[in-house]
Amino acid sequence: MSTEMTYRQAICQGLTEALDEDPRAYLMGEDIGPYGGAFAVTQGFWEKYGPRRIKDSPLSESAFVGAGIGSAMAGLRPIVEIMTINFSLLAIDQIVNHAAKVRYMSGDQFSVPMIIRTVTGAGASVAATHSQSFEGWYASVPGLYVVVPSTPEDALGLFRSCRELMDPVMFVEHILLYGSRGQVSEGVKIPLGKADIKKEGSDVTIISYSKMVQNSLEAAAMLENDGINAEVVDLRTLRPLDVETIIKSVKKTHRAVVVEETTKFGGFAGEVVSIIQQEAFDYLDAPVERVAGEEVPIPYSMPLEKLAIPDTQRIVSAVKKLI
Amino acid sequence: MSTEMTYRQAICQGLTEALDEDPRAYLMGEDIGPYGGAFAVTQGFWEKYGPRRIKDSPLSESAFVGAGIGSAMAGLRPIVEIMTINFSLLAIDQIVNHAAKVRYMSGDQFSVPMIIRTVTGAGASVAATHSQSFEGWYASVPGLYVVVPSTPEDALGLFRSCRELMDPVMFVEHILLYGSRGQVSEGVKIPLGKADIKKEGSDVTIISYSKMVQNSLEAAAMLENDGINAEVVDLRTLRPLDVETIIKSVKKTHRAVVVEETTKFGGFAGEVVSIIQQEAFDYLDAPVERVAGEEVPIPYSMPLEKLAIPDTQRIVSAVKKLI
Amino acid sequence: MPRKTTNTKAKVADDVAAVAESSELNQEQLLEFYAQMVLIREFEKESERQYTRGNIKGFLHVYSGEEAIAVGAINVLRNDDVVVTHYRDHGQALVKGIEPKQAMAELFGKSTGCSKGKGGSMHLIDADKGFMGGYAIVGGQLPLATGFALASHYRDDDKVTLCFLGDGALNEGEFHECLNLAKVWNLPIIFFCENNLYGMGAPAKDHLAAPDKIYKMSEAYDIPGFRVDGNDVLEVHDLMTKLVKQIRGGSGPAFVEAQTYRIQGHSIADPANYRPEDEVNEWKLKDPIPSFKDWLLANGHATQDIIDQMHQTAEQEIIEAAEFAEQSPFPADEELYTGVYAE
Amino acid sequence: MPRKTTNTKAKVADDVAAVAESSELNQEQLLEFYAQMVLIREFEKESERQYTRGNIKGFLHVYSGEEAIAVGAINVLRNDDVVVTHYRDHGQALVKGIEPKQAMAELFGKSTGCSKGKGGSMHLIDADKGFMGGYAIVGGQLPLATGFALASHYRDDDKVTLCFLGDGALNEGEFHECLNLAKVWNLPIIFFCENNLYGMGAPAKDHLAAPDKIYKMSEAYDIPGFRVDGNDVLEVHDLMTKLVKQIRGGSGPAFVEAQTYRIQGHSIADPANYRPEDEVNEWKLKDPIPSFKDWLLANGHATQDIIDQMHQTAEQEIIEAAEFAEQSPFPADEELYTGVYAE
Ligand SMILES: Cc1ncc(C[n+]2csc(CCOP(=O)(O)OP(=O)(O)O)c2C)c(N)n1
Ligand SMILES: Cc1ncc(C[n+]2csc(CCOP(=O)(O)OP(=O)(O)O)c2C)c(N)n1
Ligand SMILES: [Mg+2]
Ligand SMILES: [Mg+2]
Repeated sequence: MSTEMTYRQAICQGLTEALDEDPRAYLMGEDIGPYGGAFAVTQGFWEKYGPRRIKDSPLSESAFVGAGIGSAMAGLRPIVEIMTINFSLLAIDQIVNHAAKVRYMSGDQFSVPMIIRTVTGAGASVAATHSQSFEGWYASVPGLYVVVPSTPEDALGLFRSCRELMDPVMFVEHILLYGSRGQVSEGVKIPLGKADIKKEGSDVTIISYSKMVQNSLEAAAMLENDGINAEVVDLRTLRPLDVETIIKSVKKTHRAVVVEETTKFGGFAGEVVSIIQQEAFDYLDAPVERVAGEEVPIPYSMPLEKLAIPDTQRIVSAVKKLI
Repeated sequence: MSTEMTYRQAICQGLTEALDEDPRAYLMGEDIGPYGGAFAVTQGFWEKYGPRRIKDSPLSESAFVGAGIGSAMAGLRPIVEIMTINFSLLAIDQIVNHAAKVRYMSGDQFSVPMIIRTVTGAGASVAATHSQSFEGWYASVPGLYVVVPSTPEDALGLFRSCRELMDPVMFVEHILLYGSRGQVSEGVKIPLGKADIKKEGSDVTIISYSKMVQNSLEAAAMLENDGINAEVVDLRTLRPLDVETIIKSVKKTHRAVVVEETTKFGGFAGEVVSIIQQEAFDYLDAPVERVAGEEVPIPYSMPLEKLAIPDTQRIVSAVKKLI
Repeated sequence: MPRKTTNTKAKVADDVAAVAESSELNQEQLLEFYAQMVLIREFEKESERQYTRGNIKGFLHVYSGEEAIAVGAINVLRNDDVVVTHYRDHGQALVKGIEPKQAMAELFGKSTGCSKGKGGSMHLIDADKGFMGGYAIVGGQLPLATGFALASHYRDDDKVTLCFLGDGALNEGEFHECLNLAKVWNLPIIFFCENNLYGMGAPAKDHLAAPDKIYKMSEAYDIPGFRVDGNDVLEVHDLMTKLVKQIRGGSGPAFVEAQTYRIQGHSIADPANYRPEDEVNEWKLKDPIPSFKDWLLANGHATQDIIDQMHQTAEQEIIEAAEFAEQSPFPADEELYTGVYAE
Repeated sequence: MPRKTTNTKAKVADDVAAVAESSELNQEQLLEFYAQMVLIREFEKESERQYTRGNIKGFLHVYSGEEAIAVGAINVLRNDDVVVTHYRDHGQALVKGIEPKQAMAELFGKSTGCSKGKGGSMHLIDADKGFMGGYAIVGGQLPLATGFALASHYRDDDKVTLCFLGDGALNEGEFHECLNLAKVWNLPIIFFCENNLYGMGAPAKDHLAAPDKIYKMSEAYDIPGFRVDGNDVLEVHDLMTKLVKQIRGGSGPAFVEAQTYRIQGHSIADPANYRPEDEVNEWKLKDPIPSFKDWLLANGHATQDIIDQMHQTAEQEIIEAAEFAEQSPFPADEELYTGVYAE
């Protein structure tokens, strides 16, 4: 049994389940109350659950994210929304220095069972400060989980698993995916650390996550016309990373392209490349390619913005270069 | 002509020159005044230059770093000290969203000729929140420069170049290097983006920066005893990265180990590995190895901390694995 | 008075002669203020139209209803004084001297925009005019503004920095840090809170511990705080005249709260149905433009003809601005890579 | 009174009988307070010795001179009430119930430390005792503490959260954000500023806009603010008794400033020669331990014998703590990898 729904609806359902099933769960964030959420994910929640469960927070990212952490240490199950990952920089100290470390620093006395939902991505014409993708930074922090779903099914399935974790999760949604639709299987639950082969193939492995999975699938379809059979791996979680699935695929295809939306230099794709060349060195017929953003802040002007971020055509070209 | 001095003295000299030569230059930071700086770099400055040039700032990282940026936009030449890179997380929004982007967002109307000095590194028994190395994050941000000197000569030579830049620099000093000594050539000035071959060799390239260069050199000396001739490349700046020197060396040695102090997963070393396997794919006799920190917050307890961060022996072992 | 909107002077002189009683402003200035307010409103109406037509992308936050603040406050400044503000920046940009053409072209993302199309609506900037920018991270402009003031203090150049922020921004830590810093270093800066009662959908009264005494928040830093009717251009102007003079004289920072109202939603995408109808209606009556018009007429500073003329002039200027924006080219592809670092 | 230091009760009873006049405390409690203050001082003296001997690494920030605050404030709390604090946390940890042995072992980085040696001096934690930790990022503990209070409010469990911060931390944005949040949500929390006049080498008077009225900073959030003599354990206790009762009753947050003085430098590495000698001498006279002793003697609550005994007991306990720490093993190598995530 499955139902079609949007990415937004899938997340909304995950949140609803959390609130309905767990009295310790509450939501906190800016404009998640009467406004219904900047991306309308929590529309109607305020009316349904009221201010105790839906904490509409002042513009104080450091304070409310940190308060979420403290309340998790005290045994609650906060689901905190940072309106976009750009603004998470104002709370990153709390996330990195407290959420991620307090279990360890306390000698395992505290758990931080908190989900931080936030929104990543460019392409919405909202200029440099509002178009960034910091999930790669969070993925480098021991103590955190980083989840980056690309479909409604993955979003709900992963969210359900996140609720069972006793450690903090960065649950990173993509600004351009909310309206995308897909089938969601009843009762779906997807463990963290399991990548998904979104399309099987034999000639090359395209590895990506979040919105870039869509582009990768489009690229694979275009490549099909040229007789190139690409496998598309959706990482789904950056930390933990499913090294096994990546390596298995590359050992089969002997070629890999890693696709990432943010700027290339110093990005997360470098980690994936490093692991591939380490674990599948003898299987590689060509260097692992990276397709990623240009080394610029994201410009507002639409034609320029389009040039700044990777698109389907660039993935196609990168694959063709390899083969 | 050269003089022996410590890393601390070299930086102190760079600062003194800036203040003496450029009336627009001023220092700002926590406890850089009467206290003389947390690492005693600005000892005596307050007495010599007074409060106009030495702005001893309240504990307000976001405000004073942002104020530094604004004053640079207005034409001054701020040299701002963030006591350690750990605390830079409280100012990272200002650095990433304003210092790095305002030139671009304004259509090239503003320059931000600012040097942010800060201190990275573990190994000082100051526990998880005070032992991090975020320079790799900054290196991924277009609009910034990231400088990571390993010797007194490099520190002074690079600092002098930084003063000529019209864009923001993260000048990242290492907590354990302040007392290290070295010869400093008179008038030394080192351009950004030029790596330094700290030791020539033919069998393997060890690539690192900051304190890990010391360990790499020690490792090279130990390897010498086993008849392995390692070349040690000191990156000196992470952004821009001197790809040419790295690739030239690897094409010569056919093997590379990248050494980084922070945790491996998602670290900057991944970028270096990616570039090497891209640019020197056909020259590599083995996968590029990474030696980096364990995937844990840094523990306080000394014996554990030692295990958490890379040391000379681990570099030696990594090289031997390759050969 | 950095910007001259129209040549209202000549037109008015014959009809009305008296100088404004309630302020030091002469008639020419009063009419100039009105013209500026109308120009802003027309600019915003046009930008909403152009957004609907798809010529403006991303976020669009209009200033309609808040015009009296920009006009009353910024006209007190010298050309070389500094304004730093948030993303709701169109009105302030126009008053500080950015031409409607360049502002509109920026909203269109065109190469002729004041920021070459790279910044967009939230990042109007013209350094030569002392309009040092709109910034889109809430509260993020405060440290920058503090830095401009610090530079003035360092150079002893007698410039004043005027930093706008919203009621929502009051809750960010930077507000606290910057007011303290500005006082500790005695910087020449005015922090000016445009309290339009909402930050996005969040009523200030629910998110501020003491919403009724915002202007007193500065007491914690020993900074004098003032409250003013943000829909009364003359009241804003009077207060600012006094403050700018003091600050230029070295008095150190000041804080102002001006109550006003966002006529539209937070951004054009926001229907703002979280606001009680009564409240919206009540504030409609306080719209600063008709109020000021009535005052001008009642006090004999203008005739209906003059008013009508000013509206026409503004409409015309905005139509031209939109045409200019429309006809301007997008940035060339190479522009993607320029301006990341100094050449 | 979470911690019982010694069995002073028996020993004292015969000698002195009266109950303290100036407070609701009985004699047993008064002597207990004194014993705790002495215990903290001895702990700090020992930790300095051990630092010099190389058994303690990294940063060591001692609490000497500030004992009256921890003892006066924390003894008001219930066992299940919450304390959250900064890195200068030894004194508070001991009063909230962490045993000197476990605290000292933590300073030594031993596996028997309260945080298994992984946190060190700046991160003493014992969740069972309601001592939710010292945190080393200045100001960073405030959001966490706000979260503990939020949890109590959410559950309606009537716990009170006591959050300590230094005068330096007042300048961080979190101070502002958290006070506002605590008030807006009416949380059961006391923000307690230990104003020891310096943040590292920085005099509060140079870094705060209004250093003479710190306790009034909370007015901006409509939170009542109080000032108390931080070297007078009974004054601290009196105020806290009143506040904790109110807050447990649902009054919402409070703010306290207690003036005190760091007898030593910021950390053991700091000779603190930026402080005027006069000032240091003046504060030596206000040392809370001799002052309280004199008061106890003068008011007949103790005899010199009892006092001496208490000092001896404390010394002995600390010697044992140091021995325990010294003899405890370092964490096993595998411990490096445990506790990063839940098992
Ligand atoms: C740090 C940060 N958090 C959240 C946002 C999203 N956001 C943009 S504007 C806004 C409301 C700000 O309200 P206010 O300061 O009152 O200004 P107004 O829009 O009313 O002029 C919010 C929440 C942001 N841009 N930056
Ligand atoms: C965010 C941050 N900035 C700087 C530091 C370095 N630092 C540690 S303690 C301290 C002084 C804090 O002073 P105060 O809050 O008055 O506490 P006290 O040490 O006097 O008890 C500083 C600057 C830090 N740990 N965290
Ligand atoms: Mg507002
Ligand atoms: Mg202090």
